[in-house]
Amino acid sequence: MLVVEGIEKTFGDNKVLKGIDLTVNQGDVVALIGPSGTGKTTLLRSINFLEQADQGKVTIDGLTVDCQTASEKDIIQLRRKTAMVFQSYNLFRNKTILENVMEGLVTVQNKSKKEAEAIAKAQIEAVGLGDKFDNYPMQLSGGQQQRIGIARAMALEPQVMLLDEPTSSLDPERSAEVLRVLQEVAKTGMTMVIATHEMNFAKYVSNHVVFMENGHIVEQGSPEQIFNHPKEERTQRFLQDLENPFKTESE
Amino acid sequence: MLVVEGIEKTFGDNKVLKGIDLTVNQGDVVALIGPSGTGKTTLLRSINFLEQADQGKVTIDGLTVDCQTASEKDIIQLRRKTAMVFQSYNLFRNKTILENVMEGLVTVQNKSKKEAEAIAKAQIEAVGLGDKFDNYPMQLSGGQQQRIGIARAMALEPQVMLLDEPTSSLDPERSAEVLRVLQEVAKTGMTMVIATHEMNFAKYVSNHVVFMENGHIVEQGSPEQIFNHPKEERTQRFLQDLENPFKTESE
Amino acid sequence: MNFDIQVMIDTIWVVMRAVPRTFGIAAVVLVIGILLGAVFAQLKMKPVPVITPLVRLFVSYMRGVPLIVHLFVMMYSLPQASSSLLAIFGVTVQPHDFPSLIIVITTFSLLEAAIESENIRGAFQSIDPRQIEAGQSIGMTRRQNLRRIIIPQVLSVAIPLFLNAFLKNIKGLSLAFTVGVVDILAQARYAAALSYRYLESYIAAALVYWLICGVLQMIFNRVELKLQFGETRRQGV
Amino acid sequence: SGNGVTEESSAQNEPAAEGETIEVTVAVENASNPLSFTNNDGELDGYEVDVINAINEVIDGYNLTIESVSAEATQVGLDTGKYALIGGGLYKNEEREELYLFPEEHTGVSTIEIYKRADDDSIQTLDDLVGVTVHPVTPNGGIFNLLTSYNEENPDNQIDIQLGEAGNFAQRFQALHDGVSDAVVMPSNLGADDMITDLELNVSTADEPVQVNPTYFVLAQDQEAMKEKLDEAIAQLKEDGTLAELSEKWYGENMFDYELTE
Amino acid sequence: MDFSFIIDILPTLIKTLPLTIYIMVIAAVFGFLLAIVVAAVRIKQIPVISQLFAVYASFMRSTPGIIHIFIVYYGLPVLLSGFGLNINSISRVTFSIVALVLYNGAFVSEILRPSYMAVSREQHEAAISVGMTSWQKHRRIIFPQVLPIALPSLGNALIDLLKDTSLLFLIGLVDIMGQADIIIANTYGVYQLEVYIAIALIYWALSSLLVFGLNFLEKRYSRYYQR
Ligand SMILES: Nc1ncnc2c1ncn2[C@@H]1O[C@H](COP(=O)(O)OP(=O)(O)OP(=O)(O)O)[C@@H](O)[C@H]1O
Ligand SMILES: Nc1ncnc2c1ncn2[C@@H]1O[C@H](COP(=O)(O)OP(=O)(O)OP(=O)(O)O)[C@@H](O)[C@H]1O
Ligand SMILES: [Mg+2]
Ligand SMILES: [Mg+2]
Repeated sequence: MLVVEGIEKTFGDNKVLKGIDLTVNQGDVVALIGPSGTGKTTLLRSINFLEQADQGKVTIDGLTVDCQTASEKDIIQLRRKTAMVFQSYNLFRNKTILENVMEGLVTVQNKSKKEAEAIAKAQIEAVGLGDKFDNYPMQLSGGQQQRIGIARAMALEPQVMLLDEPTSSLDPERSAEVLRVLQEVAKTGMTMVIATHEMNFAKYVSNHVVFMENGHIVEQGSPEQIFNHPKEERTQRFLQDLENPFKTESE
Repeated sequence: MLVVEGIEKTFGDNKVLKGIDLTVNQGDVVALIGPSGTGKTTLLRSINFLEQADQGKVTIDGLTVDCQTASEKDIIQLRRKTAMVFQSYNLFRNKTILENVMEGLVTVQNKSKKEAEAIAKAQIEAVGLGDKFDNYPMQLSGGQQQRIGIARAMALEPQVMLLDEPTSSLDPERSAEVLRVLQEVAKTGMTMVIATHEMNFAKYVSNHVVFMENGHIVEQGSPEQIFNHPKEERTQRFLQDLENPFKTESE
Repeated sequence: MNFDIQVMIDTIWVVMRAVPRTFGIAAVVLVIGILLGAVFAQLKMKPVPVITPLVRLFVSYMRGVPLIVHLFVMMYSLPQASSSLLAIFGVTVQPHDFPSLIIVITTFSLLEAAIESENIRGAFQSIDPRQIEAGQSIGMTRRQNLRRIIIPQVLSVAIPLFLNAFLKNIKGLSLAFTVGVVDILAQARYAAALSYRYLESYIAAALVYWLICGVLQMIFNRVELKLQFGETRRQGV
Repeated sequence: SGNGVTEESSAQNEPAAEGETIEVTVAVENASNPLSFTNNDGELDGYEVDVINAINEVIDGYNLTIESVSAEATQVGLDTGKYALIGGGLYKNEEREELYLFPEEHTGVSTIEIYKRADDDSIQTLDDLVGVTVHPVTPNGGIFNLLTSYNEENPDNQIDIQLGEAGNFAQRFQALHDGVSDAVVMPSNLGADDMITDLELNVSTADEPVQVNPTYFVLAQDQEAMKEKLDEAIAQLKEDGTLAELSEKWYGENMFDYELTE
Repeated sequence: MDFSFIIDILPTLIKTLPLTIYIMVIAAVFGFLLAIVVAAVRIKQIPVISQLFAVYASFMRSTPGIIHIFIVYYGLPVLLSGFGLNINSISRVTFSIVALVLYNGAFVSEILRPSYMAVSREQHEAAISVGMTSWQKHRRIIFPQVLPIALPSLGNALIDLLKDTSLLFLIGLVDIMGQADIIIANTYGVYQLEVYIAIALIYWALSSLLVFGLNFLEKRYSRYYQR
């Protein structure tokens, strides 16, 4: 279970999150959609305290951490229950692909090297990069890095997985593969929050959709509800040409 | 006119481009599609010599540069005829947004500060970030950085524009906007090569589609031809569930 | 122990007299050192046959050998060399008329260049190659790219290193005294010789050195802050 | 002020109890041949070292340990109470007397000589130095003071005092030999004569020394008790000829025979 | 010039190497540890301590080594005796090491600080997002990336330290440079050139050895860097 209560965050004089409340049940997959610069990334980062919000609290699996009183220990506890896939991948530059995925298993979860290696290799193969074990991140294409980011998070088997546009650099085939993998994992009870701008992906991966704009949650509900019968005018407008946003523009 | 002849590139023992030939007429918009790790980025980078290919030559607007004999002067000449939008944005981190866009205008094109500022502001406003002039790149969201990357390249008014997944971090609304902007620009005669995995975007933005796989061009033609009547079996498979790659997976 | 504050204060004034000179020489040395060091660093990062190995040898020699030896070598060879060089043009200069200031500046600048070449090389390793590519992609020449994009980013690492070097120079100049240039420490020693108050004189010198450093630190901090480019670096936890 | 006194040295202020020896540290310079220096066997050696050792034999109630450090360090160490006594061929003047305790008896003699080219007879006294090139002087030495006070006393007759490291002794005399400078003013007890002979230089002293100064070991101001014992010991060594003997050993002459300048 | 003299004195000079190297190694190790603490406190901007360390770093970096040696060797005992502590019996070597550690630590902290700041925020975030503790993050991810930036400058600092051991001659400890001074003094400076050539050779050899080791480390830690 993930509960987010009253999260607010301001950068300078730019209020980016204006009080976000969100409850996600175990095994739920939440898709976070909304225009660019709306605060999706900031919300994900606030959940695992990469960004310390000004107000609000986060509860994961019985552990509640308040932004204003959070101790370092609490924060690390919380982070160990989550894993994150970054919009800009953030792979460890000084580690090979294999080491990138093994890292958390060995240092954080105290798994043996051998065990970690087995898990890591399986995950990397699952995202189709079994031939790149010994490459460094700088030697991968964008989509390859993104997949390693996903593999790294998956390998940790966290309670809550936070994914920031995990398919932004992937072609449709690969995206479909990732979709399948995530669905597989969701069945095991892992909770996921996925920020994405790929509406089809959101529709099929999630069982709950949250539409954010401008630091607020505008509307939320089942994919069916949001994509087929959005209540809010803004949601309707955002999704109007979902099937093909470009069609109207072509000559 | 952009002509690419016999480009080959090997990293270590991984042959990434296996002889690419491509001719693009002035004002054409070419969409470069294909699976992740196929060499799209490497091809774009080879065209403006960010990556020095092992073999082959590039001709832009009468200037032919051979990879093996290229002088630094030739390369700079060639680069001044092109501009690039990077997959990972690559904004100048020591410059504000406004400075990022002005930079090339002032230092490379010797425009006056005033003139450069006017152009830059117009471009930034065109991508909807008129309120971020004085922010540094680190303070922007992913999609915002990507849009500044586009604005920076646009401002230079190059003969050939190379765009590497320019809408990967953009929501459908913003993507549609970018599509519109690019179509506008294409009308002025600017040539564009766009690597993208967003098939709808490719379909509507381009008048020529190139499907690459594994360092080869598998098939090329008009969007109509490639997307509706692909000849090659591989192309067909890649595009089979274009309208919705995820549908088959949903329960 | 008898410590006389008044003597110390008097000495500070005396010692202050050497500040402009010491400071000036150190600044000249730093500037030459950085410029030449940058060239060396470039040559190390982008090797050129023959020249690069020579540069490496030179840097290794300059860094490895003690300053006093360099001064000694320069003191004997520089006047000789330049007077025979000038003789070719028909100018006769007695080697011992050779200004010791030039010996000092030459020696220190060469040493500084060797040191800075390594500092600069390290700072360059902090640059994300994608930043360089961004500059190249908009058609910048190498020089434009260096000046506008790379160097500002390199500086955010290098500025504190330059300050380190500058402070070392200011103190290293006490050895310049070997060839007759009076610096802060030497001035303090003269004062001590007159007053027989060694402790007071050394403390006075320390305070003057510290003052210079304080002023410099303030300036360099300002610059360093400017070079953070809006990054909110909360890297704790 | 006495607040900087270490336990050790404050103990020394009390007269030594019967049968109890007080440990004190004496500092001498570490590279000042022939006063005190490290010899080729790596051992501390020299005139002052021998004198200290001789004193240690006869002094009552004290045991002296020698530490060799740089010239500047001896005085700083004396100031801060690390050393009870220092060497270094120091002579007496008002400023020093204010700061330190001097024993009643001197233990050495330093003659200050003007060195000039052997064939140059024009330079004999300090007055002759006006208008000629005098080799630079060390800043922490007495020569600097000597010349400075000459200039103060003779406002119309200024010696050009060059500031700068004097260079080592060989360099000074070589410069003189080569005509780079016309005169070197230097104490004679630093081995100059040996070197001039060694290098076969065209250098000799002026006919008369400029000054003949007594030199002393110097005590920290709180060492009244030790001063008494030290005075006794020095007097005894003078009496029994030990000092004269050591002078012969290191300087080849008994320098206590010189007549002191006022 | 007298080559045989150079050959003659080489063994005498080399005899001082163990002391020189001993002091240098200890001072380098403790100086480095001190530098890490100082840099860390200043990067984290821990109030009060951070300011204190800034003052420490500026004092140590701006004042000459002779002053540090005097402060530690002559000043510290006076200060501590005020608290009733007598440390005069501690060996000169220890005092020397303390002085050099304080000095070296200040410089190295100002090498580590900017090098550390140069590692991008994303790398920190990646590490903490997998749940690493601060120590794990630093040891496994951040420090290895700081090293290639800092190593060339650390090389400078290490060579400086090697040379700075000569300061110890001020309080009578004989390192290479001290031994050189002794030989020069004992020969009245007649063989200055020869002595300097000899020590130049020794110092150059030692520093080359240091640089060789550091280059090895640098290569190792910048493998990922080669694109
Ligand atoms: N470090 C920062 N300093 C100042 N402003 C920031 C900072 N980080 C984010 N912002 C601002 O906060 C807003 C929300 O950013 P966020 O990255 O959360 O958006 P997003 O919804 O993830 O957008 P995108 O879809 O483009 O990634 C943006 O307007 C951005 O400019
Ligand atoms: N510097 C490098 N060193 C080694 N291999 C590299 C390097 N850069 C790219 N590659 C390899 O070259 C291949 C092509 O990479 P490229 O970035 O061109 O792919 P792409 O088509 O752009 O993929 P994506 O859609 O994922 O961005 C990949 O397999 C990648 O691993
Ligand atoms: Mg985002
Ligand atoms: Mg790519």
